Amino acid sequence: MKYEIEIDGENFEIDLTERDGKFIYQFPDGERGEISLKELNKGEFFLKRGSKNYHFYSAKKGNGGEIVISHGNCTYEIKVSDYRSKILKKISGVEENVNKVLAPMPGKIVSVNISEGEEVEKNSVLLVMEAMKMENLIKSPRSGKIKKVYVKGGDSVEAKAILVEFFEE
Amino acid sequence: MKYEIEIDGENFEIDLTERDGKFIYQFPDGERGEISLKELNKGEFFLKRGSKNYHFYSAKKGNGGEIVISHGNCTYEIKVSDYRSKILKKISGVEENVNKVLAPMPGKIVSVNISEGEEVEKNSVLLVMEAMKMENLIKSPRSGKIKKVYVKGGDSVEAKAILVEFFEE
Amino acid sequence: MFKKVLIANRGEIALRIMRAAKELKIPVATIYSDADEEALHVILSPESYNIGGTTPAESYLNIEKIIETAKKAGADAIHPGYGFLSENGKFAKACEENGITFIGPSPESMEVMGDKLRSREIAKRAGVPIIPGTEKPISSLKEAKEMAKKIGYPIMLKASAGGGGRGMRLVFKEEDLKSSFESAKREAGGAFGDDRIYIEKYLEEPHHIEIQIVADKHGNTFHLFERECSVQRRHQKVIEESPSPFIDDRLRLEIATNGIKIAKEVGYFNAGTVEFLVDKYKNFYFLEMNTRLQVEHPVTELVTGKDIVKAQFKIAAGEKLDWKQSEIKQNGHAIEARIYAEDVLNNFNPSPGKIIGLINPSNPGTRIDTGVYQGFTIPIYYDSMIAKLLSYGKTREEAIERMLVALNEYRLAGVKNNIVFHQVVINSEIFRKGIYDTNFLNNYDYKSEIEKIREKNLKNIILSGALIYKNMEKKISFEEKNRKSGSTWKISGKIESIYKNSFRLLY
Amino acid sequence: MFKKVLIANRGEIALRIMRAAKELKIPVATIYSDADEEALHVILSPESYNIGGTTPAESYLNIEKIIETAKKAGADAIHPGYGFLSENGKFAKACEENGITFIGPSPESMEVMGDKLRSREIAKRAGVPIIPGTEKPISSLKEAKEMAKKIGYPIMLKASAGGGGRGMRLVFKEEDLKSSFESAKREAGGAFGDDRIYIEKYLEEPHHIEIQIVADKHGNTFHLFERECSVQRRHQKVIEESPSPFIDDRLRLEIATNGIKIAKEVGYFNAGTVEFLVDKYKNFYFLEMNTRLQVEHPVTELVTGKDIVKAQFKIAAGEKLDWKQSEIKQNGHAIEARIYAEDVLNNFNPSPGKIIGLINPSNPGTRIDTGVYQGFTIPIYYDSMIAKLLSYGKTREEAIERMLVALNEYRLAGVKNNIVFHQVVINSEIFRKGIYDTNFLNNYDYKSEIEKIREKNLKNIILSGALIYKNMEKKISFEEKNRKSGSTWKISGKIESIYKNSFRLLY
Repeated sequence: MKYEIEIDGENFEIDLTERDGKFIYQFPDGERGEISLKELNKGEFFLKRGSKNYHFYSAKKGNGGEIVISHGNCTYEIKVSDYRSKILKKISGVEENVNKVLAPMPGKIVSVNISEGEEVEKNSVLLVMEAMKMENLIKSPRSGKIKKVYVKGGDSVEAKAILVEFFEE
Repeated sequence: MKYEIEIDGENFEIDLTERDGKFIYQFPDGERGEISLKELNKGEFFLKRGSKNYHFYSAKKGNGGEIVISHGNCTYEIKVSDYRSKILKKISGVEENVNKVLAPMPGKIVSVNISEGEEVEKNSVLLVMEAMKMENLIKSPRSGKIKKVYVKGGDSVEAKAILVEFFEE
Repeated sequence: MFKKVLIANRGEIALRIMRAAKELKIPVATIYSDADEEALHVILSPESYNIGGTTPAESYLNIEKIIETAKKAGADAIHPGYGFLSENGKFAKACEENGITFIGPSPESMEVMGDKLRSREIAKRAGVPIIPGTEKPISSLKEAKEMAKKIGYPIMLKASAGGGGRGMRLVFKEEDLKSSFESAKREAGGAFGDDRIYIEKYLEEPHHIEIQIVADKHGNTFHLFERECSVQRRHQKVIEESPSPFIDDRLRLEIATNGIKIAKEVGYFNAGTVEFLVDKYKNFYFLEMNTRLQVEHPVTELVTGKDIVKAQFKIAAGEKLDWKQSEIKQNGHAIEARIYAEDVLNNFNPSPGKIIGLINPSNPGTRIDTGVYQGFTIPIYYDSMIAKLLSYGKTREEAIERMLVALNEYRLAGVKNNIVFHQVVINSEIFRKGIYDTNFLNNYDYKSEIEKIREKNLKNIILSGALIYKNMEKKISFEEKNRKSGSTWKISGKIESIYKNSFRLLY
Repeated sequence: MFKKVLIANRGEIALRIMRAAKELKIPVATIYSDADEEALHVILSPESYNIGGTTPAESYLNIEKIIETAKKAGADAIHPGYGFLSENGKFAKACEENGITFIGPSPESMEVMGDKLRSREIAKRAGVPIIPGTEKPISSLKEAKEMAKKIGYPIMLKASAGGGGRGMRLVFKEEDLKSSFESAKREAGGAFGDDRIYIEKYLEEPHHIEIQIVADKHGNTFHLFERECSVQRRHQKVIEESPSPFIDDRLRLEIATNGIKIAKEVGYFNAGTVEFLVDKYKNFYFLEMNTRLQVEHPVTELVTGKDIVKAQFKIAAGEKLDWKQSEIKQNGHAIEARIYAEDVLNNFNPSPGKIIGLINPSNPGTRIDTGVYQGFTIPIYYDSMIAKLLSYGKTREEAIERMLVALNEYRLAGVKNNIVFHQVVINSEIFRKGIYDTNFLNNYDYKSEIEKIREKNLKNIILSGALIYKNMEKKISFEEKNRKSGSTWKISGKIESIYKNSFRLLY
């Protein structure tokens, strides 16, 4: 079966078939081989690709069927599109947040530099957040008019919390 | 509520009551105090008894409602008797194995030194087991007549597997 | 020795101190905020007390609460670690007033050296060279402008009470002075409750080299040689080593001797660190003295074999150190990599969260001082440094190879972290050759090196992702076949259940 | 150096070798049996090959399969570790015949020294004292009786091909000779495929002291001083240290020099260990030479700073060691505690099983070489030693305190283990004073010391048990309230579900 895989926003393809309890993979460049995956502990995996070994961790992220893989101490965000996962996505009804600015990490709002109705430039500073003793500037991902500001100075927010919403373009 | 606790075969008593989300304990010797238990990870616990801290692990053992606690790198086998756990025990129908000799560890049978119908003395060697490169003598827990031998030389057995059964006295 | 010591800190340093106390058979108690109820320094502590709160101000900076807790615990000594109250003269005095030994220097030397401007006076008196800069805090932007013009750009803005890079800004030109001055003040105020800022000349290709001092109350002042701390990001040290590959034995001894001069000038006792900047011409200048245990002290412990924390306890108890300066040697080479929960590719933004996978390296010649465990959720309120990985070797090369092997085997999943960053930086030609200065990371393109590694992993990531989803599919089919009461389930509950029970994924 | 090395071993030693190879930038491949598919040495290895089987004979002793795998992997060198094929001359020859470098000594010196009787001849020739005993293997019980009578009880029965305590029996009186002789033969046959047994005089209050030898192919033979290995249970070492607290510098040097004599007599190259017994009168006798890496080699690495495994690679590659004997020093003190999965209170019976909780200690001055991880199921087929914990200090006392702190913080749950045993033994007066010999554990009542610790824990165990059950109750009530379809569930399934999902207990 063919899988379309989105890794950190880029798309890749892979063919994976099960044969006698083993998996055979084939990449578009023709490379193929045998592969197996074991779950050593909850979320801890051991991938064997031919004679090569890879040890990694994986966790679910959000509700949209996305996962995060931590491999060699690098982190990758992954979505897979195939028949099943398309259904999954439909069911879970993920909403794309193109008009929203989300908190990149949990932390505390130090100051809000914009107000509702204001026109802002791309990369202008919308807010200042503090997390783990460091100040972090939250910059605007685009130019546009602010529809709603969800936070005020002193608020604590979780990662992915909505901070600011733009009017649709 | 009073609990009867059997630790490695010995019985103890403890009174435990919940009050405002906290637990108060009282030992028969009068010692009482506040206590809390957190599960940090599956089977990993953090016990706070007043200002004192204890970190330990616990796991289910067998099917009879017994647990094993690993605390300070000592291992304890525990049964608790109270209203609930008595029901539990009844439901699960644990059988006491007074007439049976069980494998103390997983391993391989090297030799069987007795046969069915034989009379043996207490402490005489019934079998020799090998586990992790060491020979281990399985001695008779009592004198009596052998009813059945469940294993033969070369067999691999799991921990707690029945090795030998005696006729009832 | 002491009846009991209260450790007024958290994380890896609380554990480091706890272990030293245990070795000395001193009973230990720790404190924790509401955010740290399940922290490693609590779990591994025999005794601990909740001091409430979440932010540092509410908890680990709360002098009253901590003194009260020490009394309740029956502690006759407090070890402040580093950060938090470790350089707070008021706290040291409060300890004294309550009959509790503060494991540190006298409140007087702490206050003098804790003030950057007064400490410059001390250095002048001791005949130690200092960096051109303001003699007192700058009160206005106007004054800052004038001063900067006088000593010439680039200049450094620094928090008078500061440390650890907070409230610090490098300014190259006058246009940037206003915003830097304001944000430095704000950050300093937030971090230290003291927003005074001063200005310093910024040196050419400077090296940050510091001398470890250990001095007892009987007038014995020792140096444990230097640490090279020039690998910095956001003005914070990330990699330290000893010996410094930049200086030779003559200069090493000269700087060390100047470090001792400063310590003696203030009658210093306790462990302390005299920091110097050394420019490309090997001129050295006194920068500041940290009157406390330093994050990077293990580097020195590895090369000298001296246990600095145990020495602190002995000094505080009034013992005489039976050391001889001539017997203290730099034996071999040690490197420290600070492990931060942060997003290296995104401006080193902190990345708190739950640690879902952890294997601490345990290779020959390595040491790890860590404050976290698998399953722990790193709180948002405190520093993003969660561990320190150290390597030791007979030679610098051996220490480097051991560090790279250890980093390679380190597993820390669930939060973004800088392990791969360390792999890239330590393996870089500049680091291997030991020819870096404090500008190293501003110029070195670690990002594209990290991208190369990510690129190399790509096929495995694709395969991993596909296999995990394949597994997911199977479980869904299985669930569908086996659940007859499917219609009574809510769809979202179903997905949740598939994730939780079948995929065995954690969040 | 080599193109690729195949590591023909498992567990902690496979990892130790892997790390040395990684430091030297030699690509690594490992092998694994069917029972080791999820072993740590596989997971952390970049490349690995299944050689099938479960028992050692089917897997790690399978010469043909291993040579074939090395060829498949493109390896031009094999490191055998210790145990398994490390002292098998046939294997070394098979490597040679297939153009693969065996990382060890020449097959000839291996065979000579591997045979206890021939190695005694070598010692005689070199002028090194040997223990009175049989010159050749004993063929019958009758012969054993006569010989034993001649040299006088107590005597030791030893496997000719043996090591690690297997096939070894101490016999105090003639009545016990028969059963000991037979079981020693059986155990030797099973473990080594060679059931020849010989007899030796048993010495008074003997110390097991061994000299670490490292020799290159250019005639340079070095000693790395001694290790004291007299703390033994079931004739197996459990605690080792260096320097020995029993001998003085003069004797130390004399024994070391005799070790070098033996190594030179057989033209030995590679790392190797010459074992001596030293009696209460400080007479020393050559015991045997182990022509391989030793389990306890890290003790020596910590005090000398030499990396013995990296030296093995260099020697095998034909490099000349640039060491000087005069520069090799014993610096500080190191102790090793072997961690076994075993039931200390029940005759040290092995205790394989699943590790449900694990925190490896990572204290200053400690090193842990481990072969397991949390979630791993220790197989029944191999040695019960799963890790080695080492401590290092400037003094013996510091090393002891650090070891005790590390043991205290070690967490290893799910299998019975000997950590508490180490805590008791290392904290004993006899060990602290360093006045033990190989009889130590036969006389020391560690059981009642362990019982005292268990007793002290008792109230916490009672509380823990009660709270876990309390939690269990709550969950049952919860489940009962929430399950309307309860009647369709089988009772056993219900209990299972409560355990699995609510109590979150593992097995």
